[in-house]
Amino acid sequence: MSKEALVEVKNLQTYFYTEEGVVKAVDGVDYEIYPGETLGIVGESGCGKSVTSLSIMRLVESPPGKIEGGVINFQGKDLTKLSEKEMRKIRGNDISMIFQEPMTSLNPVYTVGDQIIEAIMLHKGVKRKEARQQAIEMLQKVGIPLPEQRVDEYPHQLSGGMRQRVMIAMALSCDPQLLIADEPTTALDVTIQAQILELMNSLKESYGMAIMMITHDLGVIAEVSDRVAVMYAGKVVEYTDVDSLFEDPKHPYTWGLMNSIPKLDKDVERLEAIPGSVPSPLNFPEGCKFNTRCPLAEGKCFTDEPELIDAEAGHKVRCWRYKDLEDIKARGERIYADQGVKE
Amino acid sequence: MIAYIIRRLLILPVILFGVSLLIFSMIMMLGPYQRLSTYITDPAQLKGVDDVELLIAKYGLDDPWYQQYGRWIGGVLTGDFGWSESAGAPVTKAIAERFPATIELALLSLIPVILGGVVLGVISAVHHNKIIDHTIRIFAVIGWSFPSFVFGLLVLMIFYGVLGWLPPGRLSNWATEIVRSADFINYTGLYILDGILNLNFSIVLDAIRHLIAPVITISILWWAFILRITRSNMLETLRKDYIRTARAKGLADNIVVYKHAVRNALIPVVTVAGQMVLGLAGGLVIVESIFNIRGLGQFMANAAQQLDYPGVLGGALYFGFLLILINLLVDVSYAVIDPRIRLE
Amino acid sequence: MEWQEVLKRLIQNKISLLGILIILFFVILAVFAPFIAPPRDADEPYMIPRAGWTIEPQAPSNEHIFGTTESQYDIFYGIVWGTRTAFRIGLIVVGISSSFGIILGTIAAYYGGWIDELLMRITDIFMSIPFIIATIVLVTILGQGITNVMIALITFSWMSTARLMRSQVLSVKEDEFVQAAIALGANDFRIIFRHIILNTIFPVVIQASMRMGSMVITASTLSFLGVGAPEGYADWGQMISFARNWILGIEGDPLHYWYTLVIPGIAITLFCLSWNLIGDAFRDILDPKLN
Amino acid sequence: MKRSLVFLFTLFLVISLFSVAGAQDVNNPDTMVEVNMGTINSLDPHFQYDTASAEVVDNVYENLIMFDKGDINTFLPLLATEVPTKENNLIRDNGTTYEFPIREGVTFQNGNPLTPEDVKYSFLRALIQDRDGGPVWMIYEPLFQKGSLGGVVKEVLGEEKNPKDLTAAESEEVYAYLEKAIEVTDNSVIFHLPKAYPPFLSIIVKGNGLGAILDKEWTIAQGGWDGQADSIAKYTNPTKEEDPLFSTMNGTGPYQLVEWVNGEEIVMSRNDNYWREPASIKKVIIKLVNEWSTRKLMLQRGDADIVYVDKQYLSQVENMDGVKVITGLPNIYMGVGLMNYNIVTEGNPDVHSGKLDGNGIPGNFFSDIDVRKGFLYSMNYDAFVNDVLEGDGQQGKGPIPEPLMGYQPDSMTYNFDLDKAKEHFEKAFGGELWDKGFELTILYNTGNDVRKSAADMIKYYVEQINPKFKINVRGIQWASYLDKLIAHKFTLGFIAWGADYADPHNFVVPFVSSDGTYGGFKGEDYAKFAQKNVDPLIEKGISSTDPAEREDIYRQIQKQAYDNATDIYLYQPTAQVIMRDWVKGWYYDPIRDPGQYFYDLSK
Repeated sequence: MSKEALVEVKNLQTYFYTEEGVVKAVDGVDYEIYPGETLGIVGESGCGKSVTSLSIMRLVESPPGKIEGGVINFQGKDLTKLSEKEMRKIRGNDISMIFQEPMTSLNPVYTVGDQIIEAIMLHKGVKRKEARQQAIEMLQKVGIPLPEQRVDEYPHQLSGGMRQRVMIAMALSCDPQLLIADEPTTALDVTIQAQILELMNSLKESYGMAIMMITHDLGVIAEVSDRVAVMYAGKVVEYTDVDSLFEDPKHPYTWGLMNSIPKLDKDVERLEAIPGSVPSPLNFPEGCKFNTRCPLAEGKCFTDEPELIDAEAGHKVRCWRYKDLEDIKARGERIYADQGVKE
Repeated sequence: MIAYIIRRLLILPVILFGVSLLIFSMIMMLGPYQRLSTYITDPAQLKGVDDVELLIAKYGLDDPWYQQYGRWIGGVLTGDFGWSESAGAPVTKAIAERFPATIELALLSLIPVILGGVVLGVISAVHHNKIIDHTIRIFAVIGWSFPSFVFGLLVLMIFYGVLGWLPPGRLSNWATEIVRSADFINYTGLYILDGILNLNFSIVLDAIRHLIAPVITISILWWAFILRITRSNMLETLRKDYIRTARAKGLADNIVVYKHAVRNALIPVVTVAGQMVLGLAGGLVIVESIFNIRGLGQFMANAAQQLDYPGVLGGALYFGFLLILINLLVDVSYAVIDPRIRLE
Repeated sequence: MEWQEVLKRLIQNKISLLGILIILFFVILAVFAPFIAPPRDADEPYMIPRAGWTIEPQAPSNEHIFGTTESQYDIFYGIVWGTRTAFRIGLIVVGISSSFGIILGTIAAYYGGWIDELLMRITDIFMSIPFIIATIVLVTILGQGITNVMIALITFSWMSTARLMRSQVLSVKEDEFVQAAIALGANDFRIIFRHIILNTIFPVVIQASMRMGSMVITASTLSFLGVGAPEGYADWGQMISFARNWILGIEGDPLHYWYTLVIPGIAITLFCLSWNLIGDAFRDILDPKLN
Repeated sequence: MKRSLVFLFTLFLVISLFSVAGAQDVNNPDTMVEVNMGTINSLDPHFQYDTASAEVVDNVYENLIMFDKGDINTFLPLLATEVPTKENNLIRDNGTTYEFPIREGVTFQNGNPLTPEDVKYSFLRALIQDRDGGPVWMIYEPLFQKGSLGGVVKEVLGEEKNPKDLTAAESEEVYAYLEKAIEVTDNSVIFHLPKAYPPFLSIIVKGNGLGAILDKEWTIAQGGWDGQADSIAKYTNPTKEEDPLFSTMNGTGPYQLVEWVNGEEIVMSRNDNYWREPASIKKVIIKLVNEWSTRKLMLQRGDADIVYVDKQYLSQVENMDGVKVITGLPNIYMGVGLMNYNIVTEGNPDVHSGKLDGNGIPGNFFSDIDVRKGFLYSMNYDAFVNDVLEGDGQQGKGPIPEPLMGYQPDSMTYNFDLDKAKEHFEKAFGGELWDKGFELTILYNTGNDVRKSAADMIKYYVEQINPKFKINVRGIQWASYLDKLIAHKFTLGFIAWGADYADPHNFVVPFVSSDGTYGGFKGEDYAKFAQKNVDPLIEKGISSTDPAEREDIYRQIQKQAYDNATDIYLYQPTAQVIMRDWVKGWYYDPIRDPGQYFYDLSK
């Protein structure tokens, strides 16, 4: 794709300075988001995917957090350089965000209306009365029944799904170019998840905005994203479009992730999973950060950190041995131990 | 909510009954001779007594306790709280006379407590672990550790003894003259208020001048208490998702803090108000005796020391009643700021 | 969090370290009192010896480094032995009333139902009388003396712990491990002790350390109002009450008798401060909200 | 927020500075402000029995006669036109009849004229009301040789009966008996005494509320005694709240009550149609402030004209400019260490083992004269007077204080002498006490520093005499102290007696008579001794009308007390008065002290 990127993140580094030491939550992340597309960011919890998004919003708690380096280009501005004041103009206006916990993401002591109106009045500088009208329309758009009535209700009077819709309504109320959705469906039960994703897709179409979809759930990725960045231990380990990722994962980690979810379309007799767990950010290993869990790790992997390289056109991977992985896949072998038999 | 309030109101008499029984039974631990001391306050007064037993009979001091209690409670039910020997007046009158002084003091004390407590609490939470936070907290702990009688005496020593600024009592002589004079109408008994209502501002200033020291002395304890709670709740609230949401909306920090955070943080603070009122009551005893303010605290302390049980009981019931009432108010205001409660 | 961890943090935290040091100082004072300030009458060391019969306080001098109060009670002696009094009151009162509160609170919460209702109403009743007033009445009835003061303080100070404990237990009660224990049919006492109290004790400890100070203050307040320790008993509050009539000094020198107020005042304030500093730090360390 | 707080603060302080300046110059010459301690008990002259109340009564109500500016040996007429004497034959029938011609043209503050009937009514009302613990016993003795209405009832009905239970008929009998004593002729009132009673005039003199004259009509209107014979039961021995005159006044005096805020202040204004020259001070305010520092500052800033100052704080007011400090005023008052000859030992921790075994004392510890003398010699009288009383007082010479009849500056007293004390302790209980030693507890009522100092002294010195002697000093609440006294459980206790009227009789009876207010608590052995050696003397002393003879009798009583070491006559304090130097016309009246008679004062 050769369009002009909407957001361009280059070598982003966000560190947390804690009593125990420096946590490099995000350590040199690069990716772009193009207008109207959906970029999926996937990874286990603690891999730094939420922090990247917060970095874009400049909402990283500081102290202890701090953006140590890198560039975030948005409409020709480097967000990392903007003043807090300029940044506020962008938040909720050009870039807005919805969070994982619809239960706690709304202020319990104000009506949902108030909370949407607040944003509209702030960014569109319209009268309260008109803002209220728009709020009601938004609620309408996100499919909340009887919006005129709901607008005056308090969050605790709404169901989880409803609240997430309210969050979306709030986020879109100033029709932003980028919507960052941080695990928007995780806390919801499956049927609602589908609805919300459905809703987001349709809204994306009608608003022509870009979405940055952060999730640990490949299913979600498959459903909504155009391109995907897989993150591990604060770094992007694989970065490509959604099809080639699922067709031909090039990083052992991605491979592991995929095999750890049972696929319902074809029946597999074995289910594989990645052994061990994400190393503590305080003591990442030398060399490739995945080497503690990677069955292919050897020599070099333990000494030198691999670069994010183009394995194919538009398919980047950060691994010394992705070629060997190709062969293994070709041979139809497995690299991970059994996780149990499934009939 | 309503049901809850009603339940509280139903409990009220039970509690008050319990309170009176508790105090009464304590005082009944004493023999009649000892309780006679309420009426003979000095050995010289034995002069005219040629038969102690007569005196005891006269006040029914050797009747069985339930009879004496019955007499008292019977009176209460007919609105007669008995005669307070320590005040030399009917209990109801004694309390009525002293109530304004105390309420004026208590209400004024709330100002520094709220300002000092809530505001500083918020500030120190917002600047969590910065210098200002630490300074505020150090002062809070010191304030919390300062016995009010030590602090009060220090204030008296410096601001009255050395500087002559903040005198004890409620008013200066010349002001008392005016207040007692016919053309000054005592609407409320709160001198500041009455002064304003009578458009006599020299009275207002004088009253304020006399109130500064006691007010500071009382609040030194409680602003620290409130600050503690405000701060920790504020810290908790500031970590809430909806605060992040508000930021993500692009709201300015002070709006985020003062609109979205404070209101949530204050909910738990409100609930301790009742506890604080009790504490204030205690503080009043000391402060009123140090600064020579003729109020309820002083009255109850005297009554207690003179074993004047109608006095103590009356006072205690009064406080108990007030307390429960205030707790009700607290619950209501609680509901007002927290829709989750209101709409249940 | 483990005890060792907590203690480690207490030492690391500058503020609580300060508190601990002050307390250590007082402990030393208390322990070595007989050597620091040898009593004149070994049978009743707590009675401050009188350095003469005049009423007017004497300024600090070589034989009375802190001076003497009204009626010639040696301030230095009073401070030193008063430390013991303070510790006695603090530890005993807080100890007993807290354990009492823990037991009641736990029972109320664990058994619930009418037991809970009853206990809580009783708590309400005790709580509806202003603390200081209640204690004044009781001490006046029992008569002066530290023991009676302590009895009075205990009688009217267990409620807050009881309430705190109750809420704590109620929250833990539903936890899986407790439910499991109940399911396994462990006996109530064992459950309450092993599984509940041990898991809810920290907030109570914080509260207790905070109350050390306030109890000592209340005791002194009683002495100050003249119903606490008997005249001449080594008690800080009483020494301050001795100062009461002298704080305005003499003609032309308002601070003439400063030492009668300032010295005991510092002692008692420091004592309470140290406990609160520790309690404060304690709370920060253990308060999950703040970590 | 914080800044605004600070600002508010400074603002207040500035304001206060101003108003201090403002407050200073306000103290007008027409008003007299006195600041006292304690509380006013009652405004009913026949009910009140404490100095604070007496002062108010003394300025509003008036008696038949008064002292000449505090000279307790010269009387002047007041509501009577003449002071009864043998010479003017108004005292007749060798001292059993007193006649008082009543002044005409005197009106009460409500306008009613004063009549002899009012006088009679007033005394009868006092006699009938006779509340327990009240002052009325003082006139029962001269008028009926009894101690109270109860005594009269017994006399009349021949049986014990609580006056409150009298039937109408009985009431009339008793009333008739009372009424006989007071007779009204057209313009004078005559008292009939069963036998001569020299102190009679000193009892009903101004300064003693029980002799105050009420307005009959007004008192009845207030709901006081209705003047009927059959209603004694209804009106006798009221509680404070039942007493209709508790908080309202109407006298013939120079001042009238304006407002009484109990426990805080009482305001009186000048009675402009007073039968004498109206007073020069228009308004009198008596404030009651227990906190010394407050009283002190009111004096300092001239807010107060006369202030009560405890001895120990004199040093703080000396050389305060604009302030007059008058000390060394003889106070007719005696502070005494009472020794209980027969201590009730059952359930009495203060006697410890309760036996003569070195771990306690036997009940009859103090009936051994050598024990008593031992204690008397162990008291450091000089140190007590010089240090504790700061020199304002003298060692007591016996039950009778200066300047009453029977007091001699040179009479024998015990002095501080540990060797003599040792001698006597060695002799006590045949030497057994010395070998075994003893332990006892001396109580004092908490808050009374002077008494504590006395007890501490005894402990300090007695324990030096013999290591086996152990004394504990314990303070107890007044309530328990009273209990101990009444239950005969006290061991050695310090108490005091202030004059009700200026006559030695008022001191010897309470201290040394077998059934005196304090004598009565000293136990069997003492009673026996007193009945034999003291009571007869007292009897003679009170029935003789010859001053010389009385003088001699009272000296004998003093000597009895000395020889038998009956009590520790510790100290007779001197009074002091502190006032702004612009107060004029002040003089000392030992009976009224510490109260003031504002009629004679000016600014």
